[in-house]
Amino acid sequence: MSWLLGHNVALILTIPAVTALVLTLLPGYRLSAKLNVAGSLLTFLAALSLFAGHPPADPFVLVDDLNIVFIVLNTFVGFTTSLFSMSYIGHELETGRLTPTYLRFYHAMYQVMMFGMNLALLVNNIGLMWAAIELATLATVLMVGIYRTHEALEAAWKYFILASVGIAFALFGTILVYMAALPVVGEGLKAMTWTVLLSKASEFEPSLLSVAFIFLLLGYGTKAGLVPVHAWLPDAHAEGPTPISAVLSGLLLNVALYAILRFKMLMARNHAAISPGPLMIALGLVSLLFAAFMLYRRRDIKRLFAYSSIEHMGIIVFAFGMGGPLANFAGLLQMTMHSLTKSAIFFVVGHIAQAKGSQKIADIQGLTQSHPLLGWSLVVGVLAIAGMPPLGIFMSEFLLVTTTFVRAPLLAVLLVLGLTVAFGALLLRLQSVAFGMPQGKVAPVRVSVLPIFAHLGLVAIAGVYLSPMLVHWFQHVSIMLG
Amino acid sequence: MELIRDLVVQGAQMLLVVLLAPLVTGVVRKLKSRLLRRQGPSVLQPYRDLLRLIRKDVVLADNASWLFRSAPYLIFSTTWVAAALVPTFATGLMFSWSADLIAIVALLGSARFFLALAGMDVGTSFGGIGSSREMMIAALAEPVMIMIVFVLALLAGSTQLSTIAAYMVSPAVGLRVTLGMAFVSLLMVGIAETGRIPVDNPATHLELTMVHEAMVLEYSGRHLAVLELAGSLKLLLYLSLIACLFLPWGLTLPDASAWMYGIGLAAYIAKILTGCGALALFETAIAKMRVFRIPTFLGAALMLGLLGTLLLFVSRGF
Amino acid sequence: MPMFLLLSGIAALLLLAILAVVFSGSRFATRLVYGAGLLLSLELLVVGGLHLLCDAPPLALSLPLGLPWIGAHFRLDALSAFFVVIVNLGAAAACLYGLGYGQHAEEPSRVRPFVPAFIAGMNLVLLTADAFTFLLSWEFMSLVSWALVVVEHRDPRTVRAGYTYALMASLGTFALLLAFGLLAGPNGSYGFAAMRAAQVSPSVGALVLGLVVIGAGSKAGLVPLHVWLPEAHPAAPSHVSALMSGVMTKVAVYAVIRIVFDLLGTPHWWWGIVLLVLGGASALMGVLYALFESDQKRVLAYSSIENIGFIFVALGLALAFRADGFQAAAALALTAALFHAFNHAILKELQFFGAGAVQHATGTRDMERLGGLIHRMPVTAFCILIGCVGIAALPPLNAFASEWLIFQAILLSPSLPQWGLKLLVPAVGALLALAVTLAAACFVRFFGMSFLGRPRSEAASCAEETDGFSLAAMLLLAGLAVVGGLLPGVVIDALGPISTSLVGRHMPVQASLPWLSIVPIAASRSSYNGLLVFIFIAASSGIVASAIHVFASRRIRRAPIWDCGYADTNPALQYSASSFSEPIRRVFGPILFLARTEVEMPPVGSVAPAKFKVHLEDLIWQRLYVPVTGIVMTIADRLNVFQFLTIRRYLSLVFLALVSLLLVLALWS
Amino acid sequence: MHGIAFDVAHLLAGCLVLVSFLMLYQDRLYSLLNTYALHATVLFLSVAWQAYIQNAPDLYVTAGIALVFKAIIIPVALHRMIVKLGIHREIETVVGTGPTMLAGMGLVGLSLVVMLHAAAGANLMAREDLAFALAVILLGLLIMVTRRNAVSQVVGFMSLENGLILAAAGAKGMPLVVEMSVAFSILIAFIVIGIFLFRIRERFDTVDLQALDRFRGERQ
Repeated sequence: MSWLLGHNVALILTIPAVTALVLTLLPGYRLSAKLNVAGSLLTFLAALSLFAGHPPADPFVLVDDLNIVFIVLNTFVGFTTSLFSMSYIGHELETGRLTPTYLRFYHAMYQVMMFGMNLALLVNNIGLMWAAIELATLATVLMVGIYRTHEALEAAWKYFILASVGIAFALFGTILVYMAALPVVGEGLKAMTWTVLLSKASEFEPSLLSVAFIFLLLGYGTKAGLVPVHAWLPDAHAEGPTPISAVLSGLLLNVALYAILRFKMLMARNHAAISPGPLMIALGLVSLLFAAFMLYRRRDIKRLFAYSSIEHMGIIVFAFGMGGPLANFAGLLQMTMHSLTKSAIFFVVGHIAQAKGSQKIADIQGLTQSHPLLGWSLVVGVLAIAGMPPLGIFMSEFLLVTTTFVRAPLLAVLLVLGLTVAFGALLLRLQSVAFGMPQGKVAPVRVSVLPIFAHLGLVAIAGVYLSPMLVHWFQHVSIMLG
Repeated sequence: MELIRDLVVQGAQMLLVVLLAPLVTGVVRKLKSRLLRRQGPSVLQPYRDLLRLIRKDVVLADNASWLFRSAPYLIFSTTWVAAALVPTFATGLMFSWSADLIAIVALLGSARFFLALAGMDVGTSFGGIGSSREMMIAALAEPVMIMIVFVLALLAGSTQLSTIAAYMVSPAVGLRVTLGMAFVSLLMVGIAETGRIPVDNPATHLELTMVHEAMVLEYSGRHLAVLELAGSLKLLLYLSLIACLFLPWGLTLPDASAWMYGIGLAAYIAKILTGCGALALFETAIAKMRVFRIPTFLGAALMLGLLGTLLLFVSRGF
Repeated sequence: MPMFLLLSGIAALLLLAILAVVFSGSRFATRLVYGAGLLLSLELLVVGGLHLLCDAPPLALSLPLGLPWIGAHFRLDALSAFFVVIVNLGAAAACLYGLGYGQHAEEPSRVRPFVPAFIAGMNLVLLTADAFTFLLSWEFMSLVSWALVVVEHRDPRTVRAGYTYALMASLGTFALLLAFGLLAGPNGSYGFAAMRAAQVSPSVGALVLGLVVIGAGSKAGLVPLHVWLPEAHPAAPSHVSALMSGVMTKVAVYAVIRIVFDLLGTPHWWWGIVLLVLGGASALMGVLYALFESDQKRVLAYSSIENIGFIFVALGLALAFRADGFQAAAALALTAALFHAFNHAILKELQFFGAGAVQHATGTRDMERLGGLIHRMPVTAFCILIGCVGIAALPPLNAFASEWLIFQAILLSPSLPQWGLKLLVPAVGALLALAVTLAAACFVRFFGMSFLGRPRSEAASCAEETDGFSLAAMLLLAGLAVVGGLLPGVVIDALGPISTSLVGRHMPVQASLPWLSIVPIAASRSSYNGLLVFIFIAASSGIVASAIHVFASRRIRRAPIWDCGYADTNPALQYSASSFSEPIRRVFGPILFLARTEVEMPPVGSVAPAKFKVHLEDLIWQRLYVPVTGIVMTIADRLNVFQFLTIRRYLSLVFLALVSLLLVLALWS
Repeated sequence: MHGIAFDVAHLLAGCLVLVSFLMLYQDRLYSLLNTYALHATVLFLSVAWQAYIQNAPDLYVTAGIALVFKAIIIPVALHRMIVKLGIHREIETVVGTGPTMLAGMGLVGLSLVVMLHAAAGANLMAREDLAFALAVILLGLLIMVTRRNAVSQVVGFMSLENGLILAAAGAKGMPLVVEMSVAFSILIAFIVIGIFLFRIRERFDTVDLQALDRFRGERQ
């Protein structure tokens, strides 16, 4: 037990890496799907053990209240998505959209991606964090293009080009942070170690930090899908395999956000530097409003929810931009709930698309009649994502709107405008999909119920009851974020 | 002792209005005829009509429902209760506190409600026309009544008829513009509500513009008798109301001696007869309006009432 | 203990909702859900009623749910208890009705789980005592009712109604959210107790009032936020329509009272104007819409708007009186509002039940296709008649008593010192008077077209009386309407603690008055006695009827319709619903509804039928909602090009973003 | 020593910006590739000089990569590719050369303002380097947004990355991590681009992104 606690960080990183290695060698796709699940489960368990105890920060690894939430969430959604992808990919193989060779590649890449994300969350070095996020991004680029249809390739290409530019920006920002730290901290590894940077941040050259933050915000913001650097996101979500859409929305966006938050904390310590709040508020609001209006003209159901992810990233970035204990708490909660809800929605949507043989909204109607389980799950999921009670996002939006309205009424009005417009669009589509005369194929499909219910159940519970432990964590992190 | 006197007064009033009602109709008819240089029927003719109707069989349409048969009694009794609560010759009626002026207006509303329903029961086009027009007229007339109530209540500080009447006799009233407005609009409403020319013509039966007669077209025998009596009662009620509110002189106040009651009664009958005369004169002098002029007519009354109320709010001096 | 009973009752209702899903396939599901629902709402009714009648001190309870550092607070005071009574009275009646109606309703498995959840949601709103739990329950209630609206989801109109509803509900919730945000202040003190203690500045208070009017007013159906109501309420199954129209609108009224009277502190005099104007407009517009509508349930829904208007006028008066320190008058107005809310709940439920029975019996809600149902469905017809008389505010039924109180409150307005109020209140009074009489016309038309005359369709002529449970529910409510009208003093006395706690005074105690009269201020000023009026009417009609039957002919001959000798055999020649309202349409239509008529006369000698069409437009929908929708859609269209750019252009966006941020930085430093 | 070191570094960094301008000016693929090779060579010199003056031998590796990989292998490979695709004669600019050059001047000005102000307190040499690196990055981005052809966009991206390496090399004592990741990124970027170009070859007749754009999302 104590061994486990001593090495849990190492386990979180090595399990995906080793699994990825094994999966590249393993031929049978059934076995590899199971191995994928097993690897993800073990990672999740190891991540859970972080609650019991974790090593102190060293130059390479850091586990604090901020990232422990991210890690556990990350590995949990990773695990449920692997469960979902087991049944989903099986169906794709049956319909011939994928070949076994590609499947082997798929599973290996899945674990590589998980490795990249876990690494990004755990490292205590901004350079390594950058590298890990890029690893995860590149892995998802490959997964997005896996169907090799025109649309999928185009989406992957777009993703790749835009992500590369984001990579470059983020790296330049990282270099600038190093340059800012150099005179204070001294050369070498120390000037990239997060904990050291944080403790000395107030002495850094403020204007250099400001430039750095702009690059980091745009660079990592590209990953997080902030408007106007969002363009890859809708297509990548729509054209890739649905488990990847779930992971993109549920996890990768969070990891990018995590990076932004880390640097925001740095900025907050240096009062002479440009204040990150207004920038984040502006980007968040633009994302929210833009995505909200974009939702109206969507014809592809996955692209619809991809835009909804942009919208939510906007809300979250807005919340962190507002700052203060309530808004930060709201942001963290919103992020967690969005991950769970959006991935659940993608699970459902994946099954729907398989059942109907189409992702077009016009081809899907009367789901609550033809596929009650999927239909009602979608209803719950969409209501949850639209911030309806008693589901989790309601609580965060409640806190965010109320606290914003007192502090900056105009911003709150814009926020509410965005939320209402988005709700209008989501509901419009939800009603046409869930209600009406069933159309097209009505044959039942095998549904992996567990991941969907697990996510929606957690979201529903969180809407009325948050465990004190979680609250304590969130509050502590809120204070850290300033 | 007091209780017995009050009961007697109340009972006398109830009987009085019922007995007097056909006479009022008869007098108006007679006066109109004379004004038109006709001989006209006797003033007692309405009594004879009623008796004849009562003796006749009822001819019911095949599809008439229980509502059709019970409506006349309901209409009559609500009108009667309303009439019984309006001070005629004496204020301080025993049960006057059980309904104030607003409630009296509403009681008349109930009567009209059932009358309109009865008009629609058999499912004829005439009945529908009548009900529809009646409700339109009522919809515009009743707010005027409420406005008049406002004016009076604001002046007298009460919606109780007895209190208002007592106030109107008192020297505190004086001549007021608002009261004049209220008086004129009450006259207009009364004409509309009782179905007199120029709003409706009580004498016609097959004219396209008829309202009240269209609704009772299917009634016969004793049902018709009750309805006719209710109609007369309503006319009397409005006359009494006008008399009680705007010509309150001679009203017997509570705790008066017996001969005072006699004076009150005589004054009341004189007032009613004057009213009949004025009505007959007016009806002879004026022509019937087209139905769609009625909203304008009543709109003017409403404006007068509202203006009166607003003037009162602005200044108690008017 | 009562708190525990209430909360456990609500929890049991939620559990029942889950059970309804589990047993959705079972034959006994309907019995189970509505039977258990009936018992549970009765339990809640009894607990709430006892608390109200015993004038018990407020009870509070908090649970470690909801917002973590605040917790979920619940509080039962007189106001909550009164609305708990309204809600659960309505819920019990609806469950009783559902026992019968649910057996033959469409899509029962889509209805059953949501009905108990809906009841639970409404109850929760009344009991919560912090902003988060309140809004949670509020939106939960909206959401569940949305699910009930879209039950018959194969009809595109239903789905559209659901959409409009959910959107307006969400808008309303956001407005309330903002209002609570202001009340809670920067420190996030979301508990009602803290809000009560905090004093807000007048400007903030005004903003809160505006937001509450939008938030709760949209739920209540206040003009101009009413557009969803006539679509959504009729779309749901009838017992749910009854709950929505009769009860849920009252929950919205509760929200207004709770926030404006309880949490907001000292009012400013002109706040009353807002409520008065909106209330007056709702009363008139609602009833006019109802008059021109031929769908039974839509007529009823519009009539709800009218009655909500009455309630808001009374609330506005109460607010104005309270601001100017006339506590007795404020107590009168507030009591009138509450009493009217209670009466309207009963009557509207009753009528929706009747409409449901008619719809089930004939398959239509269109009055132009009904008629003569009084013969086929006598009991239903009788109950609906009572409902119609009641809702038209005719004595001696209950709604007359409450509207009478409202007029009495209006008559007290000259004492108000402000000119704005002095001039406005009588005008609003005139509006109300107009609305009352138009309501009478509307319900003459409603009852006459559906139940009287000759059947206008095959279905109407073969209708059957509805089932026993439905009849029992209707008779129960009709009885309550009569009792409430005869003994208004009982209800008024029960409302005493509420007005004491909210405006500092209560109306004079009525129970001790002789003959059970009600006296709002003083006996010399005004009094009304429903019981006595009823006895007089009953006695005098009895006397007349028996006198005539004794002294005159009792014979009855049946004959064909006379109709002045022009006996038409075709029922289509009867007066229709739209021709009934034509005179009134002529008066109000051109101004308020942009009414246009189109007459298409065939040429002389042609046998083609002449055609007559009436176009009515909802002015508010056309002038307010259509443009807003248009703007949103235009923006959506314009922005949509961003989905179809080339990669180069996307890169240009990135580039521009970077350059502009760097420029900002350059300028900032 | 310090004066000369600074002057040479400054000169080389300035040269890199100049070559970026040259790339911006090229409207033919061939000449663009050639100029890119020059760009990489200047980068090599710059990084090598940094390695020399900072006394950081690991930077020589970076310099070597720049020379061998970027200045020789990639241009040659791309040469072949465009010959194969038959697009080597294509002339393609979106905006006219004049406005593009003007925009480029503006960008250099912007980066100087931002950086010289920003790094007022930092090491002078690093400050100059950073300003030039930022200019190279912005110019690279400008190349990307003013070209239609996929190959020239890739070239633009690579020049952008050169700017990054210039900045990284200028950062004194930046740990090995950076070099590793730089190499890593170049490698991955190139491989993936290769794969993509290959796949795109497989599916499409041209690497012009406009052809790809036809399959964009929802337009049917």
